[in-house]
Amino acid sequence: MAVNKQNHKSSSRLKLLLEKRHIWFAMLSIAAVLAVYPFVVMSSSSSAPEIVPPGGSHNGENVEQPIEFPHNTHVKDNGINCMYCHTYARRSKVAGIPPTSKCMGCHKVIATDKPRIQKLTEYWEQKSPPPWKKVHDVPDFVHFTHEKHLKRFVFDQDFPVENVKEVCAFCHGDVENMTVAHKVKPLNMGWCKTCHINNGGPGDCWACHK
Amino acid sequence: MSKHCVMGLFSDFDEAFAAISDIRKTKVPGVSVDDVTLKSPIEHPEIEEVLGERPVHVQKFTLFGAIFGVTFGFFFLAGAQATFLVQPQGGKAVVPLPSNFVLMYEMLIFFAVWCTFFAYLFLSGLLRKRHTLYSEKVSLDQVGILIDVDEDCLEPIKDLFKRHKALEIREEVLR
Amino acid sequence: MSLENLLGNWSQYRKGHEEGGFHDYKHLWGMAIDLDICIGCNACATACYAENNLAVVGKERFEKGQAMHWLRLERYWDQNELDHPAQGASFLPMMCQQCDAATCEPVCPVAATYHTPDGLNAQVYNRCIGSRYCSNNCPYRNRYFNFYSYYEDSWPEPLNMQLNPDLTVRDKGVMEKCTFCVQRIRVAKDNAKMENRPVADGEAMTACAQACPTNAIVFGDYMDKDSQVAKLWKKHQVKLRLTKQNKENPELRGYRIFEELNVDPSVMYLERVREEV
Amino acid sequence: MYNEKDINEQIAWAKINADVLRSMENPRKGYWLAVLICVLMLICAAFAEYIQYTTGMGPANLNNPHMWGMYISTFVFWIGMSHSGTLLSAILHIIHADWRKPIYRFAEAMTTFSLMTAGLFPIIHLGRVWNMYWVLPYVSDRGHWPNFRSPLVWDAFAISTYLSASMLFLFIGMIPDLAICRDNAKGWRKKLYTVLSLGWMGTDRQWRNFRKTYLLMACFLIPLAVSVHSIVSADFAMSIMPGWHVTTFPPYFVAGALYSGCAAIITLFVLLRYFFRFEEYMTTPIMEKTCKLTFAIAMVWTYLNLVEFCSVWYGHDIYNKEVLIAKATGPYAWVFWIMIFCGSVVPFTLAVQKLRRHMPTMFVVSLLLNLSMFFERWMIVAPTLSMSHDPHQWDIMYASVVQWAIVFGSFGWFGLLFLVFVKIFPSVSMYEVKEMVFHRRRHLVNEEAAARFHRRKDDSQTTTGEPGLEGA
Amino acid sequence: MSGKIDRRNFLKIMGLGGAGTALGGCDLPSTVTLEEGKEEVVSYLMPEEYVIPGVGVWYASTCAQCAAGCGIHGRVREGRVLKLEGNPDSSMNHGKICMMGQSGVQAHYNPDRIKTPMLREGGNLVAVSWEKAVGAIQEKLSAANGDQVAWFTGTLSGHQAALVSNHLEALGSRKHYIHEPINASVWQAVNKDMLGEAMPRLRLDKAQMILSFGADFLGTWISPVHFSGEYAKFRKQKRRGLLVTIEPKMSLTGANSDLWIPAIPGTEGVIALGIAHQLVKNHSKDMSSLPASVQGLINKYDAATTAKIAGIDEKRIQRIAELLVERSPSLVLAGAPVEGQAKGYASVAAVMLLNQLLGNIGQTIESQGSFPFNQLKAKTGGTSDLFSFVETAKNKQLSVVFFYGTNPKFTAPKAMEMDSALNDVPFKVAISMFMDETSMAADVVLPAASYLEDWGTHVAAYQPQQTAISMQQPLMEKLYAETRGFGDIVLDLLKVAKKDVYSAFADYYAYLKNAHAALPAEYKEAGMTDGDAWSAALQKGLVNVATGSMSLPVKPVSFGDPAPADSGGKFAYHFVPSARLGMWDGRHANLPWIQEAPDQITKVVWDSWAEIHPLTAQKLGIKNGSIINVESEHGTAKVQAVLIKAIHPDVIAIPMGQGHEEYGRYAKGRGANPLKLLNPVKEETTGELAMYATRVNASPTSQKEVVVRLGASDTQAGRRFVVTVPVEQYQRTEGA
Repeated sequence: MAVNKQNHKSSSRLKLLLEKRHIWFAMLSIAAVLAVYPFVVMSSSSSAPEIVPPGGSHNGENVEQPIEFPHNTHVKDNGINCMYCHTYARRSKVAGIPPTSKCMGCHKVIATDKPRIQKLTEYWEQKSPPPWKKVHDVPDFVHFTHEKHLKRFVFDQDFPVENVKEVCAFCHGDVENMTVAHKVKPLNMGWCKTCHINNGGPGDCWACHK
Repeated sequence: MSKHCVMGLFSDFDEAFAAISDIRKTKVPGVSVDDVTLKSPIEHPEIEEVLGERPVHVQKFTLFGAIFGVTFGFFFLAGAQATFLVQPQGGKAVVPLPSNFVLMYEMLIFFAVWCTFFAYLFLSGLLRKRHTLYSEKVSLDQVGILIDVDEDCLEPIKDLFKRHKALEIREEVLR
Repeated sequence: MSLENLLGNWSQYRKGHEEGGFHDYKHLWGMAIDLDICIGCNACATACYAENNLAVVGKERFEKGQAMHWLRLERYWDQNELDHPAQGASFLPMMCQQCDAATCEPVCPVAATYHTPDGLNAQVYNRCIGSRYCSNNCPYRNRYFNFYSYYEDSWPEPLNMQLNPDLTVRDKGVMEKCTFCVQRIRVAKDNAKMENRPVADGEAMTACAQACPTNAIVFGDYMDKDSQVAKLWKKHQVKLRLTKQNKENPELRGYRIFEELNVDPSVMYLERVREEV
Repeated sequence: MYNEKDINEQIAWAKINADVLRSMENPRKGYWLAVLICVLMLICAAFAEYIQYTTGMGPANLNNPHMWGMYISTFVFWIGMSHSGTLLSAILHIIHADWRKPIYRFAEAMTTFSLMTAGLFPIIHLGRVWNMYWVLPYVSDRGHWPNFRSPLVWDAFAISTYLSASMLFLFIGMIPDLAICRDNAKGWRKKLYTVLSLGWMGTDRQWRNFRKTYLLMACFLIPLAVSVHSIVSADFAMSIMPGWHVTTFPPYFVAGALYSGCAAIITLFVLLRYFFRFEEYMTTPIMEKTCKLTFAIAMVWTYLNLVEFCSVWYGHDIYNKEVLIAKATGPYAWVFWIMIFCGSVVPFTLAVQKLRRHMPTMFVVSLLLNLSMFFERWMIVAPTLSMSHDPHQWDIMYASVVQWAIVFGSFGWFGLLFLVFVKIFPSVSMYEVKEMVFHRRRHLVNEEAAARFHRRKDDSQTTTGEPGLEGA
Repeated sequence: MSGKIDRRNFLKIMGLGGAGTALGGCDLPSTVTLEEGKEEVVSYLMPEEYVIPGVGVWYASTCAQCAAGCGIHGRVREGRVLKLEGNPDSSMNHGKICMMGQSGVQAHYNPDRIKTPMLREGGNLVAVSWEKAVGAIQEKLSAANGDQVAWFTGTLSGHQAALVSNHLEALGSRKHYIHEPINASVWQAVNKDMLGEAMPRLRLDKAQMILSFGADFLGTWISPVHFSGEYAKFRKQKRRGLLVTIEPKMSLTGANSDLWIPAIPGTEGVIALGIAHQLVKNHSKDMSSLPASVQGLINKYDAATTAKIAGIDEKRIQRIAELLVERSPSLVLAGAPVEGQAKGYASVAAVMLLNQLLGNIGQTIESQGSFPFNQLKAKTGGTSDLFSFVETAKNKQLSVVFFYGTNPKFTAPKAMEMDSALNDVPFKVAISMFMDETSMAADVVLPAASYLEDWGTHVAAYQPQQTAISMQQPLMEKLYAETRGFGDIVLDLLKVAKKDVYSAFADYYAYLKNAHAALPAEYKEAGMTDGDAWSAALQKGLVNVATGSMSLPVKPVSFGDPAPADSGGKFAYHFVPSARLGMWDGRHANLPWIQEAPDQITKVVWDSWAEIHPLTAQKLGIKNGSIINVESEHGTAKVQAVLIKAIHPDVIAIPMGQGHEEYGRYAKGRGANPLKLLNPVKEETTGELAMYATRVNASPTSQKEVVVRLGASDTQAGRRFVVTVPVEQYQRTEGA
C-alpha cells in the first residue's frame, strides 16, 4: 500500500472538499436535526375532552395465585361487571379485592364441585381469605387513585357503566379474556405520563407523588 | 516500472534540510518535492522552506465543532426545558438564557475539542497501518527523509543521500 | 405539545411579571400566623409528626442536628433583657414558607423541587438524589434531609401502623420538608371535584392549623378572596410579589420573614404584642 | 548572582531518551511502598464510603445547617489543583515560555488526575449515589430532564468537558513520546504503546497537524479552565447565602485554583526531581521561574481576598458581614488565620532567591501553600452554612471520621493514579525537551556567530532564557 | 363485628402495604419496585360496613392522655387509627388538641405495651392466662377482709369511676386512693371553703386582666387546651387582655405574659396580701366582711414589708394593684408553686382573696352548676393520698390493692418510703398498658386496652360553658387479643362481688349502652330510639348535660400568715419540680413524639436538666451543660445544668417526667426524677405534699455535656423573626 502517495491524495481530495461551501450547509443541517430531538421526543397532540386510550404493551409474568381465578368465566361468560366485585373502585383510590363472602354468595350453590371452588370453600371455612398476589403493583411512592380515573373516563363522559371494562382495559388489558390477570401494560411513569398528556390529566408531580 | 520508496537517515536536521533542498534543486525527473516526507524526532517548521507550504485544516473542524456545540446546546436546552410538564418557574423564565449560556459555552468547548481531536486523527493520517520504512532512530535523534520514486530514479536519490552523509539508506518496493 | 408548552409558558412568564406571577394559579395556599396568640405549646409540631410520618431520630441524632421536625417552634428571648425576661419568651412556629420565588427551586439539579400550579413549593422524594443544595440555599433552613434510613428504627412494630398511607415514608438520602399537608389539600380538592364545587374555606387544613389550640395558625387559599387567610392578608395589607410592602397603615402587624431577600414567602406572621407594665 | 541555564543545551538527545525511559523502568522498593500506602489510604476511603453508602449521610456528621461539608470543600480543592496543568501547559505554551517544557507533562497529568479525584466528590456527597446519572440529560420515556438552571448541572457539564479536554490535551501532547516508548519497549508495554501512539512516525504532516491541534487545544483549555472554576464558584455564588453570594467569587476561585495548582507543581517538581534524578531537566532555574509565577499568583489571590473582605465590609450587608466577622473571630478563626498566614505570608519565601533555590524548603513551603488552599475551601463552605440567615439554626461543624477518611483516601487515589502514571508514561516530555535543547543550541550558535561577527569578547552572559533575579 | 383475626390480618398486611416504605434502599425505584406478584393483597373475609379501603373515616371519642377530657376525632383507615384531632363538637377543646393528645396514638401503638396478663411466680412476673390471673385475684379477694382491699388510681370519672366505687362498696371498703402529681388540690380546697364549689368555672375570655400566681393554665393546669382557646379570646378582646404572671420558674403561661415576675416559692401569699393591702388602702376596696385575722394580715403587709419578704420592687406591687382595679373584671389564679408549701392553703387563700376583694367572683369565676349524675363525677385527687396510703400500708391494713392510671412508685418522693409501703401490701394488682415502676412491683399485671380500643365515659372535673359527658369508643379492634378494657376488668370483678346486679351485662359495652338508655328522656332527641340515641352520642362523641345555674356564695375564709418560716438551713436553694406540658408527671415519657418535642422554654429534648439562673450558676461555678449534683436532704440527682434567665436566682428547677427505671425503651434510664428529692412536707391544712417546699444545693462535677436542644441562638441576632410591638400600636390598628 502506497501510504505516502495515498496520504497526499486523500489530503488533496479533502482539501477540495473543505473548500466547497456546501459542506457547511451539510454540517449545519446535521446539527439542526440533532438539536431538535428533545422536541420530537415529547411531541404529541394537545389535550382534548375525548378519550385517548393509552397504548403500550408489556409482557407480564404469570403470577401464581392461590386460586387460579378465571376472569374470563366471570366477565365474558357470565357478564359480571368489573365493579361488582372490585366494588371500591368508584369510591376509593383502591379498587379492592372482593371479600370472600362475596365469592361465597354465589359459590355456595354454583359450581361447588369444581376443585377451585372447593379450595375457596376451604379458605372460607378456615375464616381466612385467600392470600391473593398483587399483579398490578405500582411503587409505594405512586399514589394512583381509581376513583378519579373512573370519574374522568366513565362518569364525566356519561360512559355506560355496564361497559366499564373497556375503561378498565386501558390499564389492566383485556381481562375479559384472561384467566389469572396478568400485567399487559407497562404501568411505568412514561406510560402514565403519555396518557396524562393525551387526556389532559394533571402534569403536576404532586398529582401522583407525595 | 515499479515504484520504490527510499528512506535516508541523517544525523541532524541541517543535513536533511540540505538534502531536501538538493532534491528540490536537482530536479531529478520523476521525483517531486511533494513526494518527500520528513521524519523527525521534533518538529521542524522551517522545513517548509524547502518542502513548500502544506496547509493544515484542523481548525476548520474546530470551528464546526464550536458552532455545532453552541447551536445544539441552545436547541437542546430550550427543547428540554420546554418539555417539562410542570415548569419549575416561580415567575421565572421557562428558557432562562443567562443560565443556558453557561451550558452552551461548555457544549461549545466540548464539541470543539472533540471535533479537533478526531479531525487531528483523521488529517494527520494517524490510526493507520504503520509504514514499514520506519527507523526507530527517528524517534531518538536522527532525521529521516522518505521519498517515493520510480525505479530509475532510485540511484540518483541514493547518491544524493550519500552525498549528504546519510547514515543509513533503506529502500522498499511499493506494489 | 412541547412548542405549545414553551410558548404558553413564555406568555405566562411575561404575564407573571406584569401582574405578579401567581395570577394563573388556581389556588395559592397561604398561611397567617398570629404570634400574639401563639403560646408555643408544641401542638402544631407534634401534629406535624403525626400527619406527615416524621421520623423520631433520638437524642444522639438530635444532638448532631439531624432531627426531622418540619415545623419547629423557635423560642427567642429579648435581646435587651436584663436579669429576667420580663415579657416572656417569643415563640415562632417556623415551617417551609412556600416561597413563590423559592431559592431552593432553581438550584436542584434534577428538578425534584419545583413550583406546583397551586403555588406550593413541592418536593418529589422519588426524584431527589440528595445533593442538598436546596437546603443550603434556603434562608429559613427549613429543609430536612434523611441522613439515615430513619424508618428502620423510628417506627418499631407496631408503631409503624400509625404511618399515614397517604404520603411516602422517606428513605435515606432524600430531602424533605413541610408540604402544607399536601395530602390533606388533595383530599379536600378531590372531594370538591367529585362534587363539582369549589374548595370551601377551612376544608383544606394543615395538621398544624388544625391542632393549634389558640387558632394562631390560619391556613387557606389566598386566591379565594373570602377565605379567612386572604382576608387576614388583606386586612394587614400584606401582598404577595413585593419585596417591600407599601402599607397604607405601616402599624398593621402583618409581615413576612426575610421579605427583603425577595423570596416571596406565602406565610404571613402577625407581630407579637406586649403591654409595657 | 546565579547565572545558570534553564537547561544544558549540550545534552545529548539520546541521553534525554535514556533518562526519561529509565524513570519508567524497574520500580524500586520505595515505589512499591508508596503504592502500598496509597492503596491503604484508598481502602480507608472505600470502607468509609461503604459505611456511608449503606447507612446514609449521617455518619459524615452533616446536619441541618451543614448540608455540605468537607466533601464539597475537598471537591473545590481538587478542582483547583487541576488548574496547574492548564496554567503551565496551555497558558505558557501560548505565550511561548519554553521553560515549561520539562515540567508540563506531570502538571498535565496532575490536572487529569485531580479532576478524576474531584469528580468523585460531588458523587460521594450525594444522598442517593445510585441515582447520580439523573443529573445527566439522557432521553427517557418519562421525559425527565435535569434542571439546567442548577449550578450543580453546570458542574456536571463543566467537569465532564474539562476532564475530556484535559485528557485529550495530555494524550495528544504525549503521542510523540509514546512513539519513543514504543520504539524502546518490549512485551506488554510494546503493545500498549503501539496502540496508544496511534502509529506516530514523526512525519512532517503529523508534526504540522500536531502543532496546530495542540495549539487549538491549548486555546480552548484556557477559557475552559476559567469557566470550570467559575462554575464551581457558581455553586456558591449563585446561592443567596451570605458569604457565598459574592460577585468576586469567580476570579477569586480561579486565582485560588491557579495558586494551589502551582503549589502542587512545586511539590511534585521536588519529588520527581529527587526520586527520578531529573536534576538535569527539572533544574533550579525552572524551579525559580515556577516559584516566581506562584508568588505572583499568591499576591493576586491575596489581593482578591482583600477585595472580597472590603466589598463585604463596605457593602454593609449585615448577613455577609456577620459571616465575615465570624470567619475571623468565630469558632473557625484558627482555620481562617492559618489560611491567611500560609496563603499570604508564607509565599514571601518564594520571593527570596536563596530560599527558592533550596528544594527542601520549597517542598515544605508548597505543602503549606496547599494547606492554606485546603483551608480556604473549608472557610468558603463551612462558615456560611454555620452562620447564615437564620440564627436559630446556627451551628458549628467539624468533619467526622468518615468524611476525613474519604478525603484522606482521595489523596491516596490521586497518589496512586500519579504513581501508575509515572511508571507507564514519560513524566518528562522527551520530544519537547529535545526541541528546547535544539532551539536553545541553535540560538546559542547564532548568538556566538553574531558575537564573533561583532567581535565581542564577553559572551558568557548571553545565555538564552532570562537571567536570575538579581540578589532578590 | 365479624372475623376479628382476619381484620387484624388485613391491617397488618394490606394496611402496611399502603403505608409502607417508599424509597427502597439502594434500588432504582423505577425498575425494581414495579413488580408483579411479589406483594400480597389481603381481602376481607366479610365486607366491613363503613370501611372503604383507602378512605379515612373520622370517629369521635375522648382523650385520656390527661384528666382534662377533651373530645377527639380519630382518623381510621383500613381498620387502623392513624391520627387524632380535636372534636369540634366538644366545647372543651373546640376541635383543638395538644401535643399529648396527638401522641395518644403512640401510646396505643407503643411497642412496649403489655400483651398478656402476668403473675408473680417465684419472684418474677411470668405471662399467664387471664383465667389464671383473675383466679389469683379472686382467691386473694375472697381471702381478704373487705376493708383491706383498696383501689389506687389516677383521676377517674364517668362509668369507670362508678364501677370502681361500686366495687369498693360491694367489698365494704372505702379505700380509694386517688393520686395525681399535677393537681390543683389545695386551690380546690380553698374554693370549696370559699365558694362552696371546688372547681368553679373560670371565664378567661371575660377577664380584662389575669394575674396568675404560678397557675400554668396554658400548660399544665387543669384543662390546658380549653384554657388556651379561652386565652386566645382573652387576648383578642376589644381591649387586649393583660396577663401578669408571678412564679419561681417560667412556665408556658409565664412565657406568654406581658409581665413575668420571678418569685421565691412560698412568698406568693405574701405578695397577694401585699396587693390586697394596696387595694384596700389605695383603691378603697372593702375588706370589712373579712375575718379579723385576715384583716390583720392585710394591714401587716404594706408595700415595704411585702417587698422585703418577696424580693419584689414596691412599685411593682402598687402597679399590679392599680392595674387590677383599672381592668375589671380580672381573674387571679393560684397554681402549684403557691399550693406546694407547708402554708399552701394560706397562700392560695390569700390569692383567692384578691378575687373576692376585686369582685371577680360571679364575674370571671362562675359556678359550674349542679351536675345531675353524682356517681359519674370526676374523682380527683392530689398527693395527700400518698401519705395516707403509705401510712395504711405500713400499718398492714391493706391486703389487696388495685393500681390503675397512676404510678406512685415513680411519683412518690423517696423520703416517703413508698417502696417499703408497697412491700407491705401482700397482693398488688396493676392494670396497666405498660410495665411502669408500679407494675413491675405488682403481683399481678393485667394488660389494659388502650383508650383507643376501649369503651368508656368521661366527665371532666373542670367543665366549660357546656357541661357534657364525653363518650369514649374504640376506634379500632384491639391490637392485642389478650388485652382488656378497664371497664371490662372492673365489671368482671363486680360480677363476682355483686353478682345479682352485674351479671346481666355481657360486657362493659353492654353496661354502657344500658346506662345510656337509662338516661332521662331529655338527653335524647324526640322520637329517637335508644339505639339511635346511642349512635348519635357516639357520633358526636358527647352527651350534653343541662346543669342548673347557680350563683357562688362568697364565704369569708380565715387563714394564717402565709409567710415562709424556715430558712432551709444548709440547703440554700428552693427546689422546683416543674411540670411540662407533654411529659406531664412522667406518664408520657414513653412516647417518642413527646420525648423528641423540645421543652417549650428551654427547648431541651430527650433528657432532664436543672434550670439555673446564670448569676447563681456563676456563683456556684456551673456552666451551661455542666453535669451537676442537685442535693436535697433526701437524695441527689445528677443532671445537666441549663442556664436560663427565666428563673428566680434562688431557685433550681428540674422538670418532672424523666428518670424512669422502667416504662419501656423510650423512657427507661433517661434523666433524673426530681420528685425523688422532695422532702415529705405536708401542706398544713389539706395534707397534700408540699411539692415546692424542698431546699437543695447544687454543686458542679467535672463532667460536661452538650445540651441537646432545639435551636442554637437564644436571640434573634437582629433579624425580624418575632417582632414585638407595644399594645398601643395594636390598639390603634386592630383593637378597641
